[in-house]
Formats: sequence, structure tokens, C-alpha cells
Amino acid sequence: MLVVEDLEAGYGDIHVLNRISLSVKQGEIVAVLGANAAGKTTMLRAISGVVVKSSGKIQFLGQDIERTPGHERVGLGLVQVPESRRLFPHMTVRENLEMGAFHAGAQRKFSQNLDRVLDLFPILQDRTNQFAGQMSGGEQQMCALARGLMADPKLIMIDEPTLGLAPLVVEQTFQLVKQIRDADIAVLLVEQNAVKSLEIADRAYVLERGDIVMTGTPQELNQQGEELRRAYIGL
Amino acid sequence: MFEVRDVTKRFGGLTAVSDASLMVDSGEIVGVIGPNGAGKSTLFSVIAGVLRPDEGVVLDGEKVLTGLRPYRMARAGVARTFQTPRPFGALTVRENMVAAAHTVHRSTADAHAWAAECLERIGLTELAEVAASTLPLGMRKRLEVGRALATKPRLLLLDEVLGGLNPNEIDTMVALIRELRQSGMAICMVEHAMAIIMSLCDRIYVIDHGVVISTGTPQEVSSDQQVIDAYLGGSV
Amino acid sequence: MTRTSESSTVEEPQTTPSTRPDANESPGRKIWAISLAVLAAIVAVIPLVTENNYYFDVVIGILLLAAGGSAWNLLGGYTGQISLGHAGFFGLGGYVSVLLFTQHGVTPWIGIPVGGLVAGLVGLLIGGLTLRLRGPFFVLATIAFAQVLLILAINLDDLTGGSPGVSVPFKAGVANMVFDNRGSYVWLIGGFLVVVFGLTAWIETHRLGSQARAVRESRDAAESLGINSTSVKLQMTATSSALTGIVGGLSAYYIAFIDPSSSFGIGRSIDFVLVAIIGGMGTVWGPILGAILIQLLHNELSGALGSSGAGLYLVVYGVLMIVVVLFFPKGIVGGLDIVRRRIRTNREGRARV
Amino acid sequence: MVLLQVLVSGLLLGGVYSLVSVGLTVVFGVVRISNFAHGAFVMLGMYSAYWAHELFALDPYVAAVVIVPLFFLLGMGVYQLAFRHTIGKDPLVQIFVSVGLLVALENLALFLFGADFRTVRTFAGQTAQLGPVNLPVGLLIAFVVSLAVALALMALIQRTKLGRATRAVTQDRVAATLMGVSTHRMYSVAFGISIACTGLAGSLLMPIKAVYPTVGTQFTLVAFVIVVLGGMGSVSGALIGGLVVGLVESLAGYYVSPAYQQLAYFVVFIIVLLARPQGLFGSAVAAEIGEEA
Amino acid sequence: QSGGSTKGISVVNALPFSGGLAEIGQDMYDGADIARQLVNEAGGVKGRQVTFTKVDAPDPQKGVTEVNRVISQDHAPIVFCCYSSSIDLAVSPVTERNKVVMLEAGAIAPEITARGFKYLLRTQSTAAQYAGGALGLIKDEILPKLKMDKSAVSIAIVHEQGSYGKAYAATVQKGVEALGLNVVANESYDADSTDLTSLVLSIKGKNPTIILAASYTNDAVLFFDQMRQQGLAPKVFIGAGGGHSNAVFGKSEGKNANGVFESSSSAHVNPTALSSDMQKVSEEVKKRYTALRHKPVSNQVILGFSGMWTLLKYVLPKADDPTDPASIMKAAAQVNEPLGSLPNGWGVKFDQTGQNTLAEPTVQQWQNSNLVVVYPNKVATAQPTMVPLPGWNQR
Ligand SMILES: Nc1ncnc2c1ncn2[C@@H]1O[C@H](COP(=O)(O)OP(=O)(O)OP(=O)(O)O)[C@@H](O)[C@H]1O
Ligand SMILES: Nc1ncnc2c1ncn2[C@@H]1O[C@H](COP(=O)(O)OP(=O)(O)OP(=O)(O)O)[C@@H](O)[C@H]1O
Ligand SMILES: CC(C)C[C@H](N)C(=O)O
Ligand SMILES: [Mg+2]
Ligand SMILES: [Mg+2]
Repeated sequence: MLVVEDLEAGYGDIHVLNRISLSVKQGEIVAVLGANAAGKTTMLRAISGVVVKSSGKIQFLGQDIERTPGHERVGLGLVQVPESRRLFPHMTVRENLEMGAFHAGAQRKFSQNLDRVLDLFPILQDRTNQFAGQMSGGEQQMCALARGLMADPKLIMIDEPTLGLAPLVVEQTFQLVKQIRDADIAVLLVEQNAVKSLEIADRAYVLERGDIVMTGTPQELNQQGEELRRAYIGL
Repeated sequence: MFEVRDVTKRFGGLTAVSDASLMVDSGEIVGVIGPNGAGKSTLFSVIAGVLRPDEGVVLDGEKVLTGLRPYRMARAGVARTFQTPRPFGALTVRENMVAAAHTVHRSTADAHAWAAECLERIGLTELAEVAASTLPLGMRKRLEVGRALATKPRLLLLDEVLGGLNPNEIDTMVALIRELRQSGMAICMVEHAMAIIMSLCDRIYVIDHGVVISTGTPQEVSSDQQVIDAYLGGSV
Repeated sequence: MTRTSESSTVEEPQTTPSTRPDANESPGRKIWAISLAVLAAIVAVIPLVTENNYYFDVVIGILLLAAGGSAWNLLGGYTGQISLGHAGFFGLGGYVSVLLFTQHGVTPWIGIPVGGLVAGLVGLLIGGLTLRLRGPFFVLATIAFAQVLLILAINLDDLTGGSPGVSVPFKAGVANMVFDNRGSYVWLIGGFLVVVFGLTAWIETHRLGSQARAVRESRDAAESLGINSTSVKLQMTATSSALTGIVGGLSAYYIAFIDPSSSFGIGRSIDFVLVAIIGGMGTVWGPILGAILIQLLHNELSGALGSSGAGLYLVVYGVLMIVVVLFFPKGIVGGLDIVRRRIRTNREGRARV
Repeated sequence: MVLLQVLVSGLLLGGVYSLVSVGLTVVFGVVRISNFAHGAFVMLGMYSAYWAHELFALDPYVAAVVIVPLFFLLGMGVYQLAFRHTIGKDPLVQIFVSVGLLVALENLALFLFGADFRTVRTFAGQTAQLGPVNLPVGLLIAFVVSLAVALALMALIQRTKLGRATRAVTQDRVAATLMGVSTHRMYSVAFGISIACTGLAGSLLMPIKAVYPTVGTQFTLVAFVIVVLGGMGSVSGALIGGLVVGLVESLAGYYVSPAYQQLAYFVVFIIVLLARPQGLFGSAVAAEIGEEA
Repeated sequence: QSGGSTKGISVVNALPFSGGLAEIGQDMYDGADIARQLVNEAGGVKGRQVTFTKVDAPDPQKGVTEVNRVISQDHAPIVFCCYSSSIDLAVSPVTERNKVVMLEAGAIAPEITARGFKYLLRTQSTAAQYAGGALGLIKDEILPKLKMDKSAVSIAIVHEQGSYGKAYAATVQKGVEALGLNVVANESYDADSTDLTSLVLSIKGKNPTIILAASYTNDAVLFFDQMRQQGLAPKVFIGAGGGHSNAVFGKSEGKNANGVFESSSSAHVNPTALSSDMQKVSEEVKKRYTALRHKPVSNQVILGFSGMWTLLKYVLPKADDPTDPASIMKAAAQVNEPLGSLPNGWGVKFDQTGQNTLAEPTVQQWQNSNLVVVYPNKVATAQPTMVPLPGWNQR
């Protein structure tokens, strides 16, 4: 459903991604692994159409979207949960969730989706009226995931979702990602936790300094040379 | 020996930290773990002087530190990192380090030299002239640690500095932390990565709902049923 | 097929890697020493190469603006405390020095430093009260402070002469700081600018400047690293306001006149900030380059369009101001930096970090 | 009795201030764009009402019906042309774009219309008597309208999706984009609303004040003070802030000296800020996490 | 029109063309420019054409900068400036220092000519002369008409806080006290105020018989409006040369303006008070101005004209070198033109300080929504009426 070809991206004069190509199919979890500064976040931003300058081809649901402004891509069902959460700190949890459902499509399913995410993250129920900026790091991370789901995505791109989450919740989050996939929402997952990611992923890409250096199913990656794997994934 | 004694911190109706006590000795790594929202970062903020506790004291040996403003805490030898890194965005990585180094070195030349040394230790020398705002997450975490180091602390509070690092990078950071312990620093770290905490820490405190529910060696703690229920689940 | 698209809907603050020479300290200092010498030489030479009063007038206008902008820059550019009330310090310095002379016969050579001192002390007081305010709250508080002084200067007319202002009696003589030859003012005011420049360069490369910039970027992080943000801000406020007060005194003696609305009015504050932002905030050369640009622009425009319809030249000036600020959001120095980086990048091939 | 009149006059004056300020809360308070040309737009509003009266014999109150939507478009246009390019840059860039705009607009008016003071006289110049109290009709109308506008804006910002999206954009543009919000559309609508308010204010002021190119400057500063006093972004704060400033001016003018009218409100402003650094009605949270976030 | 533009005489016009006083600045300039046209059309000054340079002097500081700039750039010998007393006090030291003639035709502050400047000429009268008009009117016309005991007549003075207002207020207060009248208030205010209600209320509390005001345009209208709104109704209201004689005041206040006096100079003095030459010139000025601006001349147009006419017609022709400041000042000392030599009935004779001593005050009054001259008798076209003032809405 998502096809990226020859994507180049960067900030101002700084070049980050070198003509990378990747794809995500319906009902798949695709993991993206790579060291710090490899360009994972930049790649997601480019696909979402925010912040970075990019060129190349991005196709979503058969439609060329590289010219579509970032805010319109959301309406198509291409949703990102950004790195470092980026909640609206002066808004309550509830308002943040309402913002998640901003675009018309999501609005219609608002109450249905709200029930679902509150079910997933009961703590948010207790904190409905707390300012997002005042919550603990982990609570904020949950709120960010929930907000992304409120947007009723067809493909959800999640940038380091387990950052700062307690082990129990990390476990739950990976389960959640699987559930999401099982609900027929494709997932593009950026994670440092390579072991866990490869456990649940259908396919994976490894990014190194702006280039895709490895790709395949988890099994295929595991069959790659030991050294390569150590170097790139640290397994 | 740094000590937190019977500290309570409330936000309105919510008691974020409740009657918590904790000790860290020099040359020791102490872990603080607990579910999200348990009060770990709040406790750090109290120790670092960012928040004033409603009850309880923070001690350096016999000396009472409670109520000192953050910069005084830092000068008294307590350095903390923020869970969400706060780099001086418009400054270069080097300038970030120099600003911190100036806390312990008045002279420009000394501060630069010391900053360069710290840069080397956290492996950011190559990025020294890059504006901190453009650093990706993992690098920001490293910078956060490096800046804290540059103040030559006796107590280092690390709030989830390993998050966002890949396994290789974690190894490097862990090695650095071990080295710091060797040099006699007292280290107190919050981390959710259990494998690392277990292998690195001398002692662990477990906090839940603001209360210290368990304390002891990694082995003791990880076999405590209360801890398993509240925090670990089946993951160890 | 590869199409290029500027798909960025929003640009994040793009902070460019700094290529400032102070990164490695010792060569940095040499560069500042050379810059200082160059500036001093320019100031020294101008009165020797021309006798045209018009040029002197333009140059002195630039020098005063540059000194005011540099003084503001210490607080606004380096420390990030955006004051739109520096007219207050400017006016204080001016009034103290002029009134000391007209009412007590104190020579401006003493009066102006005293004016600077008073401005510095008031700055310390105001700073102590307002520095904990953040963002717009601080900005508005500084405006209010200058307005209060403005209203007082107008209404305490027994002391200040009220809204008509005070003229400095025109008695040429070094003791009165009144010179027949305007070249002397170039030396006097230019000399002061050199001092401000040197001080700024010194602060930039030393502890105070480093800490000030840290406080500017994040007060909380700075405090956690042992930086006493209050003290840093107060030091910078006091320095900045004292220097601004001296600019006020020099300006009053050059024009030989001072009045409340042009000294304390918000337009004065805006001028100082304008040259700093157009030149490049938080840089040593910025306010000087900004002052040159603004003064020349103003002069050329009012010369060229001043007689063709009321207000027309100001319409153009306003529009140009918008354009310049939009095209050089980091000021001239920032713009030069980018150009320099482009050249370097092209030479070294793609920049990869 | 005099006290009563002084209080009433203060409230009515405050009404005028609020009228001018609520428009500014939308751009300065909510989306944090410092528009120092706000008063200049009030001036344009007054000229529009003036010319509508001179050329088409329209009562300013009637002209407002046309002026307000036109000013909405004008605001969007100004945003797209100038302010759009300041987003994400240093706040000072905005300040100076707006100062440039102020200089250009004031002098454009001077160039086009000359500096003559121009007035429009209608029934609004009359005074109603309520017992011992004199109520100038034009001021009364302005007062009532400013209440209504403030309530409407309050509802818009706090209760509607549009308002929420606007606040979201201010807090994190990138995140808002990822929710499907168009930054520039939100800002441009906010600007449109703000400038529409100045059009309304201009129309309501025309029957009671003379217009000339620099008439706006007197409103700009006071409007900023009021928005900050009320606590950035709080419309009700701006409304009450306006009334407070009006009352303070009026009381100080009568009981201290007319010369110290403005001094009084600046002093009150500074005192309030020192006691409550987040303004009268701003939330402490906003002040705490606002600038560091 | 004989050429010789290379040998022309250049005059700098530094007036407030932007800012709050821009309207008046333009009026002054228009008047001066008509004088220039008339002189140039008649062959110029000693055969030399007069050219103008315009610079904007909207406030003291800008005035200083601009005048500084233009005189070092253009080397013009004469600066026609500034209308506002505050601006003049700041700018005149610049011209003096540069030994350039400063010609002031608008500002009235006494200090201007009290500083011993050698290159300063003022055709305009001083605050004392302005006050003289008001005082004469009170003594000769108002007190008899009021039929009140002197001790019962109370006076309130309100004035804008600049040099002009302060100078007028100080002089007029001394004058009325000398007449044995009781001053109950003397208040200043900022001419840029948006609201003067508290001032009105505090004056109302004093219940004065006569209000003397020194205002610019905006504040004149504002204060008067708010007087009406708050029902402050003195028996007599006398303005002083600024806003109350402005057409805007008449238009804004309509019938309510009727009965208001205004002590200054007038564009509409009785033609019999003018020399026969000046009668023709005066008609021509009015004709040209109306053709240019489509409105009747104001006092300021005539003030501007008078200043420039004095310079070009009475002073420069007497100078050996009309481009040399010293020689111009020498010529000025010899000028002696009787009353009636200027369109407002004034004559020209400068004293040692450069002050025109033949600038006699004139009092006008709004009658049937027109300004007519009512005092002193020899220039008057009508009798003062409406003393005491009828109530609001009965005028
Ligand atoms: N706003 C920015 N301006 C300029 N350069 C940037 C910016 N953001 C990131 N970069 C640069 O882009 C490169 C890739 O960063 P990116 O954030 O995509 O890495 P990442 O793979 O997500 O790393 P991490 O695992 O640490 O999050 C880095 O070299 C970084 O310095
Ligand atoms: N300023 C504040 N105002 C109100 N509540 C707060 C504030 N700061 C923190 N809290 C609340 O206090 C509790 C403790 O937060 P804290 O940040 O200390 O948790 P933590 O243990 O660090 O969690 P995590 O592992 O998720 O970072 C949380 O429930 C949080 O919502
Ligand atoms: C009323 C005017 C004739 C007075 C003049 N504006 C001055 O300032 O002196
Ligand atoms: Mg990343
Ligand atoms: Mg935490």
C-alpha cells in the first residue's frame, strides 16, 4: 500500500537520505532498524511530508502523494506517531485525543475509537483532564500512541514507541502493534529494540547512514553474516 | 554518601512521591525502577533542586541540601539529565559542553580543554561543530550525559539515558558508566531496560505510586513478587 | 522518474552548524583582536579623509545606532531576554548627563559615565523584578517600564523641563563636549563603539557569554548544570543598560538636545533591536552591520523620496524593512554564514555528518 | 455621584479597549504572532467606515456589515503575503515584519488621504441620561458589541474544533500537521478573524473619534498590555483586562491627575505581572511549561 | 519666466509632513509654496528663482537629524521650520550652529527668541501676544457682557503638555490673575490621548465660568465632545490658535461650536485692515489654495504664506547677497512693513531677537458655523455674540 522509490531527504543543506526505496503491504508490520542518526526519523518525516525537503516518489494506496501537503496525507489514512511524543502540552489528554481525530474521516468514528484506546490504556481514562505536559514520560508515550490511533489510520508509522515505557507496558505495546496489524492496519515500525521488533515484524529494513543496507524477513536477516548483523543491529 | 530521607512531593491532589528514602555511595551505581508515572523523575527533580519536597530532606553526608536552587545543587556536586533531553539548541555540541565546563573552570582555555575531553569520552568529538538542535535523539541523550559529566559531579542522576540508543551504542554508554563508577562517582539511574539495570547496578530501588516498595540487590529485587506484579511482568 | 518537491509544509527552526571561529579558542582570539584593530582604524581614519559634515552626520548616526544595538545585543542577542524598553536606559543616561550639566555644571566627561551608572543600577533593579518573566510577559514589562519613565519625564517638568525637552547650551569646548568640528564626535563616539565591540567580543569568548547563551537556550538545563541564570541575566542586564545609558548621553551631547518622547519613546527601543536583528543577533559584528544598512537605507530613501508626497518614503522604508527581515531572518551575519557554508560544502562535496 | 460617573466612564472606555484587544488576543494570545500593526488596521477600519459614509452615505454601523468580511479577507491576505514567512522563525522576525507593516500602512494612509482629521457624526454622538449618569451612545454601543464579540470568540476558541486546532498548531506545528491540521490555514483564519475584529472596531469607533493616519498607535500598546494582563490567549481575560485598564485610567485621571492616567495603568500592569507572572487569567501551567517546552 | 536656475535661491522647508501634526505641516507648506509661486512668477528675488527642498520634521529628534542632513548636503542658507514649538526648540540650535537662517512662522513658545540666537527670525507672534488677544477680549467684551462680579468669575485653563500649551497656559494665567480673576484649574494633558473624560469631570467639579484652552486638533475635538457628553457648560470658551480654529472642529461639532472663541491670527480679517496691495494678494492666495485643495484656507496656510512672503518679498530683496545668511539677517533688521502688510493684518518689524513685533493677535468666533473675526475692532468683521454661551444643543 506504501511504495517509496528513490527517496532523498534532508534539512536545508544537510543531506540525510540517499535514494532509498521501500514498501509496506496491506496487513504487514515492517520494522526499520538502524543506529543513531541513520535517518530513520527523517525517513518517516519525509513520508509524512513534514519538516524535511525531499524528492523521489511516494505512492500510497496507488496514489502519488509526494506533492500532497503533509496535512492532507493524514486524511488518506497515512498517520505517524512521532518520535519524542510531541503532545500538545497545554491541552488536556482528552483534547489531545480529540486532536488525533481531527480529520473528517476520523471524526466520524470518534467515539468508537475513543472507547478502543481508553480500553488499551486505562491510565489515560484517569488522566482525561490533566494537561499532557504534566504527565510522566511513559504516560505521555501512551497518550501519543493513543492519539495516533484516534486518527483512524490505514498505515501507521510509529517512531520508537517503547521509549521510556516500563517492561510490562513495552510487552503490551508490542502486543498492541500486533493487534493493530491484525485489525488490518499496516504498521511501519521504527525501533531500537531490534530483538522485539524482529519477533513481531513480517519484514525489516536496516538503515545505515542514509542507505538501506539490508532487507528481508526476520529469518533472512538472521541468516545474514554474523558480523554484518552485529555492526548494524547489534544483535 | 548522598541520601534522600522521607521525601514526599505532591502535585495538587496527586502524591507523586510518598515518604521515599534512598542512599547512594560514591563508587556505587544505584538503579531506580518502577512503572510509568511511579514518581521516578519527580524524585530526581527533588534531588536536583528543581522541585521542592513537601516533606523530607536531601543530604550530602551530614550536609542538608534541601531547598537549594538547581544551580547550587549542581555546584554542590549533583548533576542530572532530563528524561526529555534539553540541548542548548542553537549552540554547537562543543559550545554546549563548554557552557557546562565553565561551572568548574573559570578560565576559557581550561573550560575548552575539559569540554574537549568530555566530548571524547561520550564519542561526540566528530559532531562537535554541529548545532545541537539538529542532533537525532540518540545523540541528544549522549550530549545530555556529556554535559552533566562536564560539571564534574560527585552524584550523577541519569534519567533514561539509554532509551533511543541501539544495542551497540548502549554497550558504549554502559562502559562509560562503569568507568565513572570506577573513578568514584556516585551514580543513580532510572532505566526501563531490565537486562542492563540488572547487570549494571549494585543496588536497586523499586518505586510504585510514589512509594519505595522494594530495595536490594538486583537478584533480591527481581525475585520480589510485589515487584514482578507491579512492574516486571514476565519479562526477566 | 523522480520529481522534486518541496513537500515541507513547515520548516523547523533550522539552526545551522556554527562556523564561528571561537570554536577553537586560540585562533578565535586572534581574529577578534584583528577585528577590533580594523574597527578602531576605520574610526580613527574617517575624520582624516573627509571634512564633509554630511558624511560625519551619517557616520555618527551609524556609530550611535551600532553602539545602542550592540548594547541591546548583550541582553537580547546573547541572553535571549528580549527588551523593547531600552529607550528607558537611553533616556535615563541622556537626561542624567544633560541635567547634571545644565543644572549643576558637571562636565559631560563625568556626567555621561554617571548617566551610564544610573542606567545600569536602574537596569539591575528592573532586572531583579522582571527577569523571571518569560517570553511576551517580559517584553511587555520592559515596554511598560520605558513608558513609565516617559510619562514621568514629561510630567516631572520641574526636574526635566517636561515634554519640550532641554537644549545643551552651545558653547564649544572640550570640557563641554561640544565640538565645532564634527570629526571629533566621530572619534569620541567611534571610540566608545570600539570599547563596546571589544567588550562584546570578550564576553562572547569567555565564561559569561557561554553561560548567557546557555541560559538563552534553556534556563532549566542551564541551571541544572550549575549556571546561576539569575546572576548571569543580571550581569548582562546591568552591562547592557549601562552601555545604553552612555549611548544616550553621547547622543544628547551630539544633538545638543534631549526630550522625553524621542528619548524614552518606543521608537528608540525598536531602532536598537532592529539593527541587531537585521545585522544578526548574538553576534559581535551584527549590530554594526545592521546599523550601517539601516542608516544608509533611511538616508537614501528620505533623500530620494522625501519631497515626493508625504509619507511615501516611509511606505517604502516599511516595505523594505519587511523584506529584509524576511530574507535575512538570521541577520546579515547569518546570511553570510550560510553563503560561506554553501561555498565550503560545494568544495568538499556533500556534507555528511 | 461623581464617583459613579467616573466608574461608568471608565467601564465605557474599557469597553473600547476591549473591543480593540479581543482581536489581538486571537493572533497574539492564541497563535503567538506579535502584530504591532494591529492599531494600524483599526485605523484602516476607521478610514473604511469614513469613506463608506462619505461616498455612499452609509452609517458606519451599517458599513460594518461589509467592512468586517472584507477585513477578514484582508487579514488572510496579509498573512499569506507577510506573516506566513515568519512562522517558525525568531519571534523578533514577526515583531519587525509587523513594525514594518505599521510604518508602511500609516504612511500609506498619509500618502493617500493626507493627514487631515476626519470625523463622521451620527446619532451615536448623542448622550443618554440614566439618572445622574451620562452615557455617550456610541461608547455604549461599542461596549455592548465588545462583550458580544468576546463571548463569541471565547466560544470559538474553547469549544470548536477550529479553535482547538488553532491552539494545537501554536503548541506544536509539526505534531499538528501530523494530525492533519494545515498550519497556514489555521494561522490565516486566525489572522482573518483578528483583522475582521479591527474592521469592526474601526466601524464602531468612527462615529465617536476622529480618524487620521496615526490614530492606531494609541491603541496598539494598550491592546498588547491588555492581552498580556488578561493572560495570553484568554479572551475573557482580554475583556476584563480592558475594563480594568479603562477603570484604572478613569479613576487615576480623576483622583490623581489626568496627566498620570496612563502611568497608572502601566504601574498596575507591572504590579500584576510581578504578583502573577502569567497574567490575571493565564494558567500557571502555561507560564511554567510554555517557554521551555 | 527668466531662467537662471543655477543662480536660484534655495530654501529648505522642514515641517511635520508625517505624524500627528502632518495636516498642519502641509498647510504651512502650501501657504509658503503659494508665496514662492507668486514671487517667482513676478520675476523672482532680484531676478533669481526660488526653489524649495522639503524634509520631514515630525518630531524634535527627526527634525534635528533631517535638518542636519539637509543643510550639510544642500548648503541652503535658509531653513523654513518647524511650526511646533517643541520641534523648533530642538532644531534651531542646529541652524544656529551652522550659521543658517531659521525662519519660524508657526511656533509661539517665548523661549524660541529668548536664547540670543543670531540667525533666527520669527514672523509668528509669541505666546504672550496670543494670550493678549484672549485677555483683551475678556476685559473689553466678555466681562461687560457677563455682568458678573469679578470675584465670581472663575477661570479654568486646559492645555496640551508641549511647549506651545505650556507657554500659552503660563502667560495667560498671569494675565487673568492680573485682571483680578480667579484661576480654579490649570491642567495639562497629552494631545494623543484617547480619552479626556476624567479631565472633563475634574474641571466640571470646579464649575468654571470661562475655559481657556490650548489644543491641537484631535484633542480639541475630543475634549469638546466629552464636555458635551458630560454636560460641562462654561459661560465662555476661548481656544488659542490651534485646534479650535480648524475646519474639522467646526465640522465635527456643528452647531455646538457656535459661540466658541479662538485667539490667534485669522485668514479672514476685514479687508479694510489690509493694504490695497495685500488685499489683492490675499484674494489670490485664497483662490490658489482653494483651487489646489478644494477647501477654504486655514490660519496655518496664511501663517505659512506670511512667513515665506515676508522672507521673499520684504527681507531678501534688501539683502546684498540673498544667499548669504549674515547678509539676510542684516536685511531683516531693516524691514519695517506696517500693519496690513500680511494677509492676516500683521505687519513686519523684527526686534534684536528676531521676533516680529507687529504680529498682533486676532480673536475669531464660530458664528453660524463660520469663523468670523470679532476682535480687535479694526480687523473685525462681526461683533462677538453668544456671551454667555447658550446651553448645549441650543446654539
Ligand atoms: N532539524 C534538523 N536539521 C538539520 N539536520 C537534522 C535535523 N534533524 C536531524 N538532522 C540530521 O539528520 C540525520 C538523521 O537524523 P534522524 O533523526 O533521521 O536519525 P534517526 O535514525 O532517527 O536517529 P535516532 O535513532 O537517534 O532517533 C542526523 O545526522 C541529524 O543530525
Ligand atoms: N508538574 C506536574 N503536575 C502534576 N502532575 C505531575 C507533574 N509532574 C508529574 N506529575 C505526575 O506525577 C506522577 C509521577 O511522574 P514522574 O514523571 O515522576 O513519573 P516517572 O516515574 O518518571 O514515570 P516514567 O517512567 O513514565 O517517566 C505522574 O502521574 C505524573 O502524571
Ligand atoms: C497653535 C500654534 C500656533 C502653536 C504652535 N503649534 C506651537 O507649537 O507653538
Ligand atoms: Mg529518530
Ligand atoms: Mg520519568
